[in-house]
Amino acid sequence: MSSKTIETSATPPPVATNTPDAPIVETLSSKSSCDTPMTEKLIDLGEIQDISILNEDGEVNAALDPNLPKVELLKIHRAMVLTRKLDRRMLNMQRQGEMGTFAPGLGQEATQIGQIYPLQKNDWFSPSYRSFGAQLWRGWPIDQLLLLWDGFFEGFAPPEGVNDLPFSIVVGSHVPLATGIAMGMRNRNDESFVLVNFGDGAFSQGIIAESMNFAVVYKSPIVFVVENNGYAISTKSECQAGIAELARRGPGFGIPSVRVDGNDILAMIVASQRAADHARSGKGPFLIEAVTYRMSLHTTADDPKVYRNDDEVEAWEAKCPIARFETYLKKKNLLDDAAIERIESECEQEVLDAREVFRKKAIAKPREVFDYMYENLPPELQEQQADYFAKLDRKGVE
Amino acid sequence: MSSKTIETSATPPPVATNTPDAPIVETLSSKSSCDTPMTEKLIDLGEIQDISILNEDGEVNAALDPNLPKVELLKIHRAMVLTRKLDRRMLNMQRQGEMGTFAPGLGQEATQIGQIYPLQKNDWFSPSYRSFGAQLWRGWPIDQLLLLWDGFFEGFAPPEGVNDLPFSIVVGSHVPLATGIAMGMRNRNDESFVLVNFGDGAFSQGIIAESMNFAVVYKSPIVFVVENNGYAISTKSECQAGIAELARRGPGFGIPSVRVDGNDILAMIVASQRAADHARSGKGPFLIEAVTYRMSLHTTADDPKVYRNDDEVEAWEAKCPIARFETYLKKKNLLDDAAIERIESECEQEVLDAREVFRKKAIAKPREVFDYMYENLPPELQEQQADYFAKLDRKGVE
Amino acid sequence: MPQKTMVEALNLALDQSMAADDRVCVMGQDIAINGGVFRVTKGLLEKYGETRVIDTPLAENGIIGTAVGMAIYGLNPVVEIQFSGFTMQAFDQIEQNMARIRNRSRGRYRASMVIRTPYGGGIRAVEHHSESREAYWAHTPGLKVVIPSGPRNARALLNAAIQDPDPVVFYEPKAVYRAFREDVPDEPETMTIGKANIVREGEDITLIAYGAMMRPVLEAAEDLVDIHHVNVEVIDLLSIKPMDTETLVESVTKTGRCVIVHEGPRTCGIAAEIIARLNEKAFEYLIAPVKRITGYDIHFPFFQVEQHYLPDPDTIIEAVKETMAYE
Amino acid sequence: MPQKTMVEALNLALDQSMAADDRVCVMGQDIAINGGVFRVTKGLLEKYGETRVIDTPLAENGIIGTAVGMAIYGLNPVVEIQFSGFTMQAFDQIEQNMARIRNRSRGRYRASMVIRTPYGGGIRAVEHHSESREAYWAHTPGLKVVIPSGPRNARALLNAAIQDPDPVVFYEPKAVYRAFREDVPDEPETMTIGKANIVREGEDITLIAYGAMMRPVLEAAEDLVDIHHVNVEVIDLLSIKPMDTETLVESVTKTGRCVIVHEGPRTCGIAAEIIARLNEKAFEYLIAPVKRITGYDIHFPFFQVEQHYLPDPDTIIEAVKETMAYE
Ligand SMILES: Cc1ncc(C[n+]2csc(CCOP(=O)(O)OP(=O)(O)O)c2C)c(N)n1
Ligand SMILES: Cc1ncc(C[n+]2csc(CCOP(=O)(O)OP(=O)(O)O)c2C)c(N)n1
Ligand SMILES: [Mg+2]
Ligand SMILES: [Mg+2]
Repeated sequence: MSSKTIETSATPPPVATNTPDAPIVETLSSKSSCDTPMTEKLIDLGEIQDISILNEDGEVNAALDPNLPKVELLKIHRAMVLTRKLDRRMLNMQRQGEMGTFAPGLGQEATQIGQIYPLQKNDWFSPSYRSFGAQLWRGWPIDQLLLLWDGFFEGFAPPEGVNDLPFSIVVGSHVPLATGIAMGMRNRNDESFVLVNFGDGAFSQGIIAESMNFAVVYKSPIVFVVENNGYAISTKSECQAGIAELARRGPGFGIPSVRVDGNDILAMIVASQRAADHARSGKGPFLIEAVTYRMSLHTTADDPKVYRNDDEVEAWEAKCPIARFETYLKKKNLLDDAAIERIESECEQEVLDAREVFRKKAIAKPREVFDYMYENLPPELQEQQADYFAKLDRKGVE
Repeated sequence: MSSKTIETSATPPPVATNTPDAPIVETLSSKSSCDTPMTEKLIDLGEIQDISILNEDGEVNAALDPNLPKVELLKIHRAMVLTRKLDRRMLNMQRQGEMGTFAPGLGQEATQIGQIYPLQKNDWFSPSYRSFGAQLWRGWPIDQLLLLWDGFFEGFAPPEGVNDLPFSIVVGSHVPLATGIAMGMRNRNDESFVLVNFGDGAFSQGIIAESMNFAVVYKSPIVFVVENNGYAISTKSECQAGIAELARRGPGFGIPSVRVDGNDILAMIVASQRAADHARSGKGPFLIEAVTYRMSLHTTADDPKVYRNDDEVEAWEAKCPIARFETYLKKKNLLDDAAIERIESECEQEVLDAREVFRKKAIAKPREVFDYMYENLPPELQEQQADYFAKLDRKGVE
Repeated sequence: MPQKTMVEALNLALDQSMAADDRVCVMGQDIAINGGVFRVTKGLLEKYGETRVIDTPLAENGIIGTAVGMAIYGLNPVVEIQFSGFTMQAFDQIEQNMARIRNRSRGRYRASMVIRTPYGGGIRAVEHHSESREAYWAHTPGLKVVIPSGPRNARALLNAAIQDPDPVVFYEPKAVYRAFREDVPDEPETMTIGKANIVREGEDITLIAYGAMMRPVLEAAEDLVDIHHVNVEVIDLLSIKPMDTETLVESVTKTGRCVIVHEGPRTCGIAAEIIARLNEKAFEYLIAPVKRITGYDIHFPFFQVEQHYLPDPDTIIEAVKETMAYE
Repeated sequence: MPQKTMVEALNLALDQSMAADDRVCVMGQDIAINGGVFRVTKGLLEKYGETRVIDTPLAENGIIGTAVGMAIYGLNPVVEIQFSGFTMQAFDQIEQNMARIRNRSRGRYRASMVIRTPYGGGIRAVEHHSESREAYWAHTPGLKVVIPSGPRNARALLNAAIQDPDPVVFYEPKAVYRAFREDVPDEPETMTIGKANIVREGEDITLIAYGAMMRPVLEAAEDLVDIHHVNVEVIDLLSIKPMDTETLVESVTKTGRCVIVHEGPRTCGIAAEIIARLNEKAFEYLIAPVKRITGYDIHFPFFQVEQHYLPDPDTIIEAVKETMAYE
C-alpha cells in the first residue's frame, strides 16, 4: 500500500528456466536525485493537505476559521438540520409504506452542505443518489425529492433555473457528464464550474478515472468530491482500494487534491471554496476527499448488522457534524438551545408541509411513459403507445 | 499538472447568488504537519525512482550495472537484433503485399526484451499488439507471428508450454485478464507472477485503472508495464494525460512504481527484475513506466508525417537501444564489429527461414471458422455451419 | 423434498458446486460478508473462505475481466452482477474477452464461467434496476444465455451453467426470487442447456415465454383453458441461446398459432428471433400471425407505473383471443 | 456536381454543419491533427480550431460520457469512435446516459449528438475491426440508428443526424468509404431519418438491405433481372431505428416474397425484427418464408477468410431463387 519507496529484494532472484546461467541482479540501494542520466533519480510526488478546523468537541482552530458572517453560519446550520429532518422523515415514511427504497444520508450533512456552499446559480451540479442535502440547498423542492424516491419519474425533472442533473443511480456514471459540462464551459469561456460527487465505492469505477483524466487534459473547471463514508453497501473502504487516503489518487492523474474531515462543516467549506476558486480561475480540476461515515442504512433494503458492529457506529456518533457545529455556534453566541429547538421544529414543519404537497402530487401518470423518449415520437413508437393506451383503457386506468 | 501543492486563491471568492452576504473565505497559508485535529496536516505522497544505467553513448554507471554474465548479455543482444530484423522484414513484406497491416516496434527493443527477461516458464504474459520482441523471447515461432499479422487466425494459438495470452488488439482490454490470472495465483499460492504491458494511450482506459485497483486490493503478483513510446497513433503522450511521468499514476492506486529509460536495456532489466521479485514475494503489484519512442509507423496504415517532425525522430535515433548496448558490449570486449555482423546475418537468416515456413503454412482454412466457438457446437450453429459449407461447396472452396 | 424459494435453490446450487469442485469460486459486490444483496450467496464465505468467496471492488468491468483471467488460469468463477442493468458496465469485457477467449486462443484457453444477475421488473425498484436486455447477449456470438422460471429449474440450470465449459449468462428473474416455494431435492440436479420445457400440452395455440413472464402466462393459460376454452400449449424457453428451435417448431407445427411473451424491449428482442425461426421452419403451418407481447421500446418506467408496462395476464389473454380469431 | 467518395461526402457534411452552427463540434481519437484514421475529419482542425475539433484521450466511455455532458451544456457533439467494435467500451454511457438523459430529466436536457463509427468487414482488418452490431443499438430504447450506403445519402443522413434533437448512432460502411464516387451537390442536402429508399422497383420479390450490403445486393439484383428474369424490388433501409415499416410492408404486400441481407450476426439481428414486422403486418400476403442472408453467429473471422463469411451476390441469388421457387 505504501507509495513511498521501492521495495528491493534482499535475496537474489530465482533462476529463470529459460536462462541457464542466472544473472545476479544487484540490489540497488543508492538513491541520487541528480539530473544526469545513468542514475536513479527520485521523482518527488509532493504532498496533499488534510484539513480539519472544528474538532469533535466543537473547538475551532482560530487560525483556520473562515469566520463566516453570522447570517451565513445560521443558514448553513439550518440546511444541515433540514437535511437531517427530511432524512429521518423519509425513513419513517418508508417504514410506513409511504415511500420506496431510499438511501439515507445521516451523518453526511456537513459533507453535503459544505461542498455545495460555494456554488452559484450558474454553476452546475451532478449529484450521486445520496445528495439530497445538497439538492435542497440548490433549490430542489422537498416534495419533488419525495416523489422521486417514491417512484414517480417527474421527481427527476430539474426545477426551473437549477443547473443540476437528475442524480445518478448507476454509481459513477454521472461523472463524465460533469466533466463534459466543464469541457463545454472551458471551450465557451464560461467562468462557472461544475461540482460532481460520488462515493468511495464509485471511485473504483474506471469511468471516474477516465473522467478525471479528461478533466485535467482539458484543464476544465470541475471539482470532484469523493464522499468517503467508509462503506459501499457492505464493503469497507479499506477493501475497496489499496490506498487509505483516497485523495492520493488525484495527484496520480495530475489533479490537485485535499483530504478533509467531512464531518467538519468549516473545513468542508474552506476546502470547497478553495476548490471552486481553483476551478473558476482556469486552473483545471480539483479533487476533495471528504472523510465521513454513513451512520444509517445503505438503503432501506439493507441490514448493516450483517457487516458492521454497533461499536463502530457509536464511535462515529461522537463525531456528529451537526452537534459539533452547534457547539461552535453556541460558543460564538449565535445560537442557544431554545433557538436550536425552534429551528428544528421549523424544519420539521417544513418537511411535514412538503409531505402534504407530495401526497397531493403523488398520482401516478401511466400515460406519460412514452412522452420523453424522443422529441418526436417515431411511428413505430406511436403504435406501441396506442397498444399501451388500449391496455390502460381495458384496465380502466386513467 | 503539478501534484505538489494546493493552489490557494489570492482574491476573495465571488459572491454566490444564493448567499447575499458573501462570506470571506480566508486564504490559508499556514501548513502544519502535526497530528492533532483542527489543523492542516500534510500527507507525504513519497517519491518514485527514475532509473537510467547506460547512457546514449553506451557509458555505464558502474554502481548500477547489474553485471550480467556474458552469456546472458549476448543472449539479450541477439534477441534485440532478431526483434529488429523481424520488424524490418515484416514491414518489407507488408509493402510487398505479403503481409497485412501490422504494428512495427522499431526502437522499443530494449523495452521489450528488458521487461520479459525475468520471466520464467511458469510465469504468465499478457501482451499488447506491439510485443513481438517479448513474444519471440517467450517462444512464439516467427512463422506464427507472421501468420497472425497476415490474417490467419491460427497465428493466435499460444504455442505448447507457453503461458501467454494471444495479444490484445483492443487497447487495454487484456489488462484485467492479467490481473485475474494473478488473483488466481494468489488464491492458489502459486509463486509465479504475471507480466502485462500496454501503451501510454491505453493507460487512459478505465479498465486499466480498475485492473490496477483489483491487483492492489488482492495483493496479486502482477507487473504492469506501461510502454510510453510518446504516441498513441497521432496523439502525443503529453495530450493523453495530465502527468508528464505516467509512473505517477501507480502510487495513486497504492502501487509501487518506477520510471525507466526504456531504451536502456540494463535499466529495463534491473527494474523488471526488481518488479518481478516484488510480485513473486507476495508484496503485490508493481508498475514500470518505460520511456521509449515509436521510431516507425503506428501501423502500416499510418502516416506519421501528418503529425510529427523528422527532427523529433532523428533526435531519438541517437538514443537507439541496440547501438547503445553494442557500445557497452564492445567496451566489455564481448562483441566486435565482426561478431555484430555475424549475429545480424544469422538473425536475418532466421527470419528468412521462418518466412519460408510461413509461406508454406499460409493456407486459408475457411472451414475452421466455427470450430472454436464452443466446446460443443449447438444445433443452431451446426445448421449455420452447414449453410456455410454449402456456400463454400458452391464456390468450390476447400 | 424440502420446499425452497428460488434464492434458496440458487444458494444450494452454489454450495453444492463449490463443495464438489474447488475450482468453483464466487465473486462480486457484497457477496461475501453480506451474502449478496438478495442473499443468494449467504453462508458461503463461512464455508469456503475468502479466496473462494470474493468480495470485489465496485467495478463490473473489472469483475468480469478478472474473472475471465481466473478462468484462463483454470478456475471456474461464478460472478454476481448486482443488477443486470450494470452488466452494461462490463459489456466490453463480456463481448471482447469472455465470449472470445476460446476462439481467439484457438481452444487453448476457455472461459468456463457464469455471470449470475437478477433481471426484470416488478420489485418497485429505481431506474436501471428492472432491465431485461437478454437480447444483447443472445446477439453476442460465443455466449450461452439461460433464464430459469422457478426454484427447481433455477437450481438445475445453475448447476448446468457452472459445469458448462463455455461462458453462460444466467439471468435470474428477481420478481420470482421469493415469490413462491417449490420442492427442490437435496441431491444435485442438472439439466441440458438448450432445451425448452413444455409446461402444458395443448392443441390450439402455443404460448412461449421464460423467466418471470411464466407466471402471468400460466395464469392466463389457466383462464384461457377454464373460461375461454382455448387449449393452450405453454413452453418455458429456459435457454435463450442456444434456443430449442426444434421444440418450438414442433409445437407451432401442431397448433398453427403462437403468442410470445417477454419483458424486454420489442425491437430485435427474443420474440423477433423466435418469429424469424418459426417463419423459416413452420411457415406453412402458421394459421395466424405470431403475436408478441413484450416490453415497449422505452425505458423501464419508474415503479409507480411499472405494473402497466409489464405484460400481464389480461393482455396475454387478449392476444391469444385475437390470434385464435384470426382466419 | 462534384464526384465524391463517401469519406469526402462525410467530410463535407461535417464541414458545412460546423460552418452553419457553432454548437457543432467533433471529437474523438486522432480526429484533429491526424484528420481521423480514415481521414473523415481532415482539414477541420485548421478551419475550426481545437475547441471545436477535439482530439481526445484513448477512452471511448469517457468520450461518449463527456460528449453527453457537452450536449447537456448545449453543444452538439459529433463523436467519432475509431471502429464500431470499440463502441462496446462505451456501452454503459450510451445506454445509461446518452439514450436516457432526455427521459430522465423529463425533457429538460437532451443529448443532441451523433456517434459516427465505421462498421463492417471487407477491408482486411484484424480482430474487432469488422463488427456489425447495429442490433445492439436498435434494441436500446432512446436511440436512433442510421446507416448510409453511398456518398450522397451518407452526406444527407449525417446532416440529418447532426440536426436531430435526439442521439443518433451513425454507422459508416467502411468497405464503401472509398469504393466509388457519386455526385454530391455543394448545397447542403438532408433526408428524413426513418425513411427507407426503394432503389429499384419490382414486382416479384423484395430484397432488403443497408450499408455495405447494398453493393452485393444490387449486383445480385442485376443478375436476377438480366439472367434469371426475376423482377426484384430493392430497398435500402437507411434508417435502422426507427424503421420504415410502412415501406417494407407495402413492398412485401405487393411481392409476397422477401429476402433480407445483413452482415451482423443472425440471432436477434435486424432481419429478425423485419421478419417479425412483416409477420405482423403482411402475414396474409406472404407467399414464401422470408429468407435471411446474414452474418453467422460466430466471431468475425480473420481476414484471410472474411470474404467467405460475408454475404455475397451468389448466396443472395441462391436465396432469391429458392424463395421464388417456394409455393
Ligand atoms: C454500476 C453500479 N454497480 C452497482 C450498483 C449497486 N450499488 C448501489 S449503491 C452501491 C454502493 C455505492 O457505494 P459508494 O460509492 O461508497 O456510495 P455510498 O452508497 O456509500 O454513498 C452499490 C454497489 C450501482 N448502483 N451501480
Ligand atoms: C479500445 C480501443 N480504442 C481504439 C483502438 C484503436 N487504436 C489501436 S492502437 C491505438 C493507439 C494505442 O496507443 P498506445 O496505447 O500508446 O500504444 P502504442 O500503439 O503506442 O504501442 C488506437 C487508438 C483500439 N485498438 N482499441
Ligand atoms: Mg460509500
Ligand atoms: Mg504509445
